[in-house]
Amino acid sequence: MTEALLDVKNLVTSFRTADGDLTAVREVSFSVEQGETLCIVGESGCGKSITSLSVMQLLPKNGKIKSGSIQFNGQELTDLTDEEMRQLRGNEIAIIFQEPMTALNPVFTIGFQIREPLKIHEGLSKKAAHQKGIELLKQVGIPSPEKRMNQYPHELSGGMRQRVMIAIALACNPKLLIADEPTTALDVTIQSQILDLIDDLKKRFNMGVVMITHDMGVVAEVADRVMVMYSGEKIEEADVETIFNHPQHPYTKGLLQSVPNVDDKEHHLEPIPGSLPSLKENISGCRFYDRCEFATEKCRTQSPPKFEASEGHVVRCWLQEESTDERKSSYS
Amino acid sequence: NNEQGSNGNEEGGESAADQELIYATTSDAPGLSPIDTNDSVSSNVVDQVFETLFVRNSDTGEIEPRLAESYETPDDTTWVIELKEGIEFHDGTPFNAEAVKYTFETLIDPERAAPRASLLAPVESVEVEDEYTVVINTKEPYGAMLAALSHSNSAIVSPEADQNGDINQEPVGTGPYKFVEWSKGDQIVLEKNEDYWRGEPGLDKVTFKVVPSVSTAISMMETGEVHFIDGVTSEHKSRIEGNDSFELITKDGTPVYNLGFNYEHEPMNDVEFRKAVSHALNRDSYVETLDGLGVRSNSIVGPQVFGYDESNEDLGYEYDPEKAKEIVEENGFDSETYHMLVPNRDAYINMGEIVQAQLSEVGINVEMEMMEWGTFLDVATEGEFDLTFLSWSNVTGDGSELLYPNLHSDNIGSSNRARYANDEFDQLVEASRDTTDQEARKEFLVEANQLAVEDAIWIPMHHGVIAAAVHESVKGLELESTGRWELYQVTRE
Amino acid sequence: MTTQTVSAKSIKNVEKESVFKDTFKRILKNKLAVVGLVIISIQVLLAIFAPLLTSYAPDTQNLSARELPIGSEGHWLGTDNHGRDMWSRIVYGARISILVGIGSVGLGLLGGVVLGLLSGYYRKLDGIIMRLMDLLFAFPGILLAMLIIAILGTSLVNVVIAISIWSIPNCARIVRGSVLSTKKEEYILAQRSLGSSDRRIMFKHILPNITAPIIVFATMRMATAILSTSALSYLGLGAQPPTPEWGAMIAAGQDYMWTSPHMTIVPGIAIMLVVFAFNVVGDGLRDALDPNMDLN
Amino acid sequence: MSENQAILKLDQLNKHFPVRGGLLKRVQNHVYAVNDVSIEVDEGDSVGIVGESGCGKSTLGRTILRLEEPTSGEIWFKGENITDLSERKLKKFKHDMQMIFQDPFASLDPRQRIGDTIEEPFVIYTNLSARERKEKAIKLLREVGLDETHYYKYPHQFSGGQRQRIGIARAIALNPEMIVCDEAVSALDVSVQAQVIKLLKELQDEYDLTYLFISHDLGVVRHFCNKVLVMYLGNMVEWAPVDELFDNPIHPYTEALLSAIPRPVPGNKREKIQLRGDLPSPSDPPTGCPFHTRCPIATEVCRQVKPEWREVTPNHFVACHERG
Amino acid sequence: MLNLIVSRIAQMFFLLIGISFIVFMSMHFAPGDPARIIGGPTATESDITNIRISLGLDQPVLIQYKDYLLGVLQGDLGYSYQTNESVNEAIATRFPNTLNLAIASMIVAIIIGVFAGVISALKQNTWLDVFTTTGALAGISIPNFWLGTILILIFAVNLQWLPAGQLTAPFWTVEGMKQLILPAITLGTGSAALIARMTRSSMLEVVRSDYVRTARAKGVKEKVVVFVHCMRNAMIPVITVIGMNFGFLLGGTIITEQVFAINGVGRLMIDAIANRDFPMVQGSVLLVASLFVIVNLIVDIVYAFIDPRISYD
Ligand SMILES: Nc1ncnc2c1ncn2[C@@H]1O[C@H](COP(=O)(O)OP(=O)(O)OP(=O)(O)O)[C@@H](O)[C@H]1O
Ligand SMILES: Nc1ncnc2c1ncn2[C@@H]1O[C@H](COP(=O)(O)OP(=O)(O)OP(=O)(O)O)[C@@H](O)[C@H]1O
Ligand SMILES: [Mg+2]
Ligand SMILES: [Mg+2]
Ligand code: NI
Repeated sequence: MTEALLDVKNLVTSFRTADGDLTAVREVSFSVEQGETLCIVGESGCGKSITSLSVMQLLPKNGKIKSGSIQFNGQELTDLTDEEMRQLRGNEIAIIFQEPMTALNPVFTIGFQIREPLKIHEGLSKKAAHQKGIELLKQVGIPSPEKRMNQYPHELSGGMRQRVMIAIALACNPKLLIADEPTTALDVTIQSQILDLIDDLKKRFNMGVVMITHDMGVVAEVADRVMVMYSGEKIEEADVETIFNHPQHPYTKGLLQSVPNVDDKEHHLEPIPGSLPSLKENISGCRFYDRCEFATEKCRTQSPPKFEASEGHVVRCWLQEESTDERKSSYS
Repeated sequence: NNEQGSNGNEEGGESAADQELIYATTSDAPGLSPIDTNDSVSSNVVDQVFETLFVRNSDTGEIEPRLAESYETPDDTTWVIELKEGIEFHDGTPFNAEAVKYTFETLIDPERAAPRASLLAPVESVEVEDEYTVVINTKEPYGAMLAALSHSNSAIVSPEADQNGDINQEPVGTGPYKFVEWSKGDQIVLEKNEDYWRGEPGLDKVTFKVVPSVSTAISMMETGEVHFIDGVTSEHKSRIEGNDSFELITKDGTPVYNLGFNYEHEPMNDVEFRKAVSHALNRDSYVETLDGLGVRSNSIVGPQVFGYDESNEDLGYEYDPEKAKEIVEENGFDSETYHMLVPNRDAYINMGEIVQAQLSEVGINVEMEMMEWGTFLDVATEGEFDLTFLSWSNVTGDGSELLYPNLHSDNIGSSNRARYANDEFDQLVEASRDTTDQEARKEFLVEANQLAVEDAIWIPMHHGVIAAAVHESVKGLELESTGRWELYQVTRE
Repeated sequence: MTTQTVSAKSIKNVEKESVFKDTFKRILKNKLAVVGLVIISIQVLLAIFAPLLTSYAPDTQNLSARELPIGSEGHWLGTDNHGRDMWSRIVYGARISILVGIGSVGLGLLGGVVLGLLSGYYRKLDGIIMRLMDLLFAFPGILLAMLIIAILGTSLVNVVIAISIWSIPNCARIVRGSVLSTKKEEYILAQRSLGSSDRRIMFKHILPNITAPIIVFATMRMATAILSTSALSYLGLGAQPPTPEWGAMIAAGQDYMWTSPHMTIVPGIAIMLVVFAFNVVGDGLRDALDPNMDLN
Repeated sequence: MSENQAILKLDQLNKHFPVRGGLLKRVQNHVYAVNDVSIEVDEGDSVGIVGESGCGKSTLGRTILRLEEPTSGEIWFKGENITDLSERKLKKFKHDMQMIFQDPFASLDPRQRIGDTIEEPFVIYTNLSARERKEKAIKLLREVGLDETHYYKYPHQFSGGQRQRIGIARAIALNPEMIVCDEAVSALDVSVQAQVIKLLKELQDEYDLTYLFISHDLGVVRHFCNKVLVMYLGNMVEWAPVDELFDNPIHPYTEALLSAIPRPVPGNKREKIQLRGDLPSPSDPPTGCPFHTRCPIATEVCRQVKPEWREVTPNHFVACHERG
Repeated sequence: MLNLIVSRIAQMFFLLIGISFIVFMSMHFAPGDPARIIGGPTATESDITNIRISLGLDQPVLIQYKDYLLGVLQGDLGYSYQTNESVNEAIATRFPNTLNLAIASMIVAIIIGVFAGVISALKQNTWLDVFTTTGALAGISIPNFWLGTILILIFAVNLQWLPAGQLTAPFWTVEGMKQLILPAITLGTGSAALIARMTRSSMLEVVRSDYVRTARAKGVKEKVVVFVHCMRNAMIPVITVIGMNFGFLLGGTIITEQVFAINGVGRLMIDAIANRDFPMVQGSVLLVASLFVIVNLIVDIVYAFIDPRISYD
């Protein structure tokens, strides 16, 4: 096994809030290799963004990585100083955020914002950075890039802005690209353009990509491997085929059942009853317990460990216990 | 040090600046012409630039000639005045009978609408007899003529300057100081009149600075930015006295501060009410709050005013709250709340607060309303009050000039804000005005005063003490009991 | 059914409390605001129990005990230039400042809220009302108050009126802004699609939802009102003597700065504390009422 | 109640928003939000309205409910022309048309208890006593899967799905005949989305409701609707029964839209029809066919002439020069 | 931009007419007769009548207003009742002082306010923040007439470092600056505090914004993040406050000029109101109001430079 580009182990991130600590990410582990796309899926509030921000060390002021390790290219990110981390950001690791409308600074030109990483990390002169910026804009498919360089974000459409964000992220040829719901705010026609673009660039530069989304369609389209999160925990991880065709966790199954299929009229929608538990709730057992139709007494009281359903297919559910007893993973 | 004079401009400059006096005034002068103004701020400047025919000797109270040489009264209605010769206005116009005639005629010209035209209201005509003799004819005998002619507002102006320019902006007189510049709201600058007929004045330059707050003015005196302020009130007295480099100059003055009534309102026109008020007021303790800057007297015509007589001190109604309460209860004066109009100025506020508190102790309820000076005058003249305060800065120091405008029925609707009308009193005042024999005049005034005090027409709160603070370097400043001062003799060391 | 209503009732109380409690809890987290609340409470207590807390009436003079310094026997805050007890004057002054604040802010709110609602809700009225507000707005506040007092005459009541008129444009703008943004909210649209009348929408749905900015405005405005009243009294346009209004006390004491500085300093500190208190509480309320604020 | 009677008929409906500006705030331009929309909706239909953001879906919905005044055209509801009815007369019809909104966090008055929110329609339209209203409200709460303990709560105490149920309860309170759902499920997580869709379907069966279902999620539309209207830049593009539209899209825009949807089937990398560029501004729409700037098959005619609205196959309408 | 300026000037024109009307009418209906004030306590009824005629006060009010307005349109603000001084000149001589004072205070306020606001936002919840925030709140709470008196007491009287009052020297001289310090601090404190509060909250908001996170994600240095990416955005609401505050400041000059014996428009105005000197009141109010409008126009223009999203065409 080649060394992973990004290796996150037992990440725990929590927030200080008015009513005590709130743990948003619980013991999450995953890894990404070069040229691989990992999709993180899960419903709103399950901790997808916080996981990615933890990697970037860009958590909100009240957030803190409590424990766990984040290794990037063999380097432990949690040990880096602010300055060392800054040198990595935008250079080795880049991120694209969900909201193209607010992620760009409204008072600076596109040119200014795209030149910035080039000047910081590559040490380019303003002129050279300008040229490179134009190239980058061309690369992400923006027409008449020279003109765009002097425009302000508000003069661009949402799709255009997201392309600019991507161009900025790609400016220094990062090894790892994190995309946090990059297309959620966009129309489907634009979404497909952007997804294709990311996929294309990934292949070209052999980047590792962490794609965060809640759209199973997007997952099916771009992912190599999929990690499903529920209420701050990773509950299942496998390659994309396995997740869609042999999901093991009842939540993953439910999720797939809830997605209406455009092509299949007869597809029977089967919603998961109930709703997400609050992160504040202290649940000793499985966090999916009260929505799960297979729940047992054990599920209520004991948090399930990770079971390996098959090679590279990790599931956190007591249902796996009988079938995979012998393959029980070492972390329990 | 004369040998070293060449040593540096600095020193030279300093000694020149040494003869500069800066006076601080709380508000800017509305104008600088004696004809067109009628307020003390203006007259402070006017008094340095202009001169009157007569002046009142501040020590003896006698009226002496200034620009006049002498006068005669061949009959009751004729005044023949000889003028001094060889005097020139600052613009070179000669001072002569023509100038006097011009000044007086302008003053009483309705077109000019001079605010103090009433000063010469009894004048029928002014004639030039010869270059230096002028004859004034009056419609009826005018006893206070000399006092009127010594009033700031009857100072003689240069006819030339008035006809060709605006003497209200650029005054031209015969006085010891010449007008230099006036930056409105900021300062007025005068310089010495080298050709002054009485000899060069002591100061080279006089600046009248506008400093609205007295505290600030005193602070500026402490920092040396101001040398002289007047109208010092008791609250500032100890601060000034506490500073070794200041000198507080005081002089008993002519102003009278009184509590007045509206005679058109019930029950203020009832003498019982006024008596009750008189008995209720502890004026001794009030005057004590003035810390020496006020004189207690029962007489309305004050000790420094012509027409005052010691004997009048025994009149009036002493502090006796029990008696006051009795009267109040008997007459039911405690059944309503009276409206006391108070001008928004320190001295009156102080008075008002004390009077209100003392009246309430005997059951007379008074509600104070403070007003800006301008509004106050208007409202008071309209008679929209029950009780009010007013002071009369008697510039001429003549009792007639106090009693006639304030309490004579002729002036109801204007300066007789009390709307007091009493035939007997009117006759006495008229007699004091119509008579030219000063002794006889005094008799009338004493009698009128007696009547006024007995009737408690006004309750005199205190008689003013003129107080000024000067920097120790200022020498020779003398205050007149009217509050006026001249800078002619003043020098700085 | 009966058991149901009973349980429903108990739920009701719990919930009602919790909304109120929530804001209160948030406020209590803000130390500065707590200080402010304490100061205001003290002021209110002083105002209510003034007669019990003082041994002299605020306008009782004693001309033989003038300008006693702080710490004098029987007058722990000293006396003023008429021998009046400073402590009673301060305590009764607390009454005045509270009343003036409430009066002027209340009147200002009344005008401002109605005008703001109308102009935010009805586009047609918007132009006229806002131009009118601009007109008032272009006057520096003190000047506007001075002009109004020049017309109405000098008195504390007129100061209240003047300050409330001066508050109207500010209040109207804030309300209008909130109405404009609230009007676009989907729940208002929902209400319109149900067929609610304009009146009902304005007063039952928009108004309750913009109380937060109004409350914050009112609290902050209390501070401004108290400060302005004292400024006007200082200029001699407000409280009439012997009313123990703090600003008037400063003005009166100013001439005694050098001999009896406590006459100025004590009421100055009183004003400052109270104004400070309303400002911090206003600030605290704004944060507490803003659900987007994360507390940390 | 007879089936297949048009409950709603739109005839050449237009809604243009004036854009003001300049010195005197004069109208300088218009946003052409809805242009010449004419469709007929039968009772019991669930009509899906799809299209990209800003294409006028919401405006169409609101105009139908007369929340916006139509610029021109006619709206017929239950056989009556309601285009110019006064507020007062309209009330009768508003009673029968309700709306469910997109944002479950914005569509409930945050200062009003859930009970009051649901009773609001009764307060406006009926004279029921407080007690009767409460009974009805609790019944409604049960109907949408909540219970009476929620009656006194405030909106912020609910999850998105629950809030959406409350919105639904309010909308069905008066037994309306037609409900406009503006992105009613878009803001919900998939698992909850499925719950709400299921609820809406159940209610339709129970009350014979007609839905105008505005959505940009074609998957949901396919699942939920029986007819679909595709809009582009305020114009009708295609209008057909749902299977017909998904199986045989005619308009190139519909085609592109369908192909762009990511399918939740891994490994199924289909050829997509990529559209060039962005949506043009609705205040400066292209001449001719509004889609010609992005259309892969546009010709000169498309640039010049606006295509006619034609019935290509029975019940399948399209506006395109090249196809059909 | 030109469009904006033209429309604002048109707006100002109507605004000023409105204001002049309000002031004119209110002055005329206010108690207090200018003629009587000029006449002084001793004037007789006929004196007063003469004065009234000479001032034109015997005409119907609307005619007086019309005449006045015609004069104003020709740039003539009339003549003082009190001193007969031309109002234009009276204002021209005093305005520089007021402007100096206002600008100096504004500078003090902006420097202190922005600095304090930024510091306290960056050091949120530290003692420095608490100190600055408390200071800012205290700053708005101090009555400025009181502050002025106390500053004079300390710095002019006791320490003798600075003059106690008046502006006599031009502001660019050392003397002039010394004279400006105390009044500028007195007047500027309240505004500084407001600006500090606004800067702090606006800064806090900006610091949390998505685009600042983007900047950090690009690896931008923290200093640049704060001073380039945050500052410009954070200043947008602050500028509005500064504009609004100018009105507050102009109002404040009335009191500050009184305390520090400065010969400015504020004092001119207060005296004029007290003396019922209508033309002077009108003139100075119009001046102050136009100044306010102009400053806000400038604010709008600055706005457009800072925030590209705003265009005024
Ligand atoms: N600054 C914060 N303070 C407290 N809690 C926070 C903060 N930021 C996020 N959270 C909580 O952390 C949890 C995880 O948030 P996160 O943004 O990772 O969700 P997500 O999976 O990205 O959801 P979405 O799909 O809506 O983006 C949420 O419950 C949220 O409430
Ligand atoms: N009140 C309004 N004034 C001016 N323009 C408006 C108004 N409401 C909507 N528009 C414009 O009309 C067009 C259509 O808007 P609409 O909200 O109907 O689109 P939509 O299809 O619902 O989009 P989305 O999917 O984003 O909700 C848009 O360009 C919008 O900017
Ligand atoms: Mg997220
Ligand atoms: Mg919409
Ligand atoms: Ni004083």
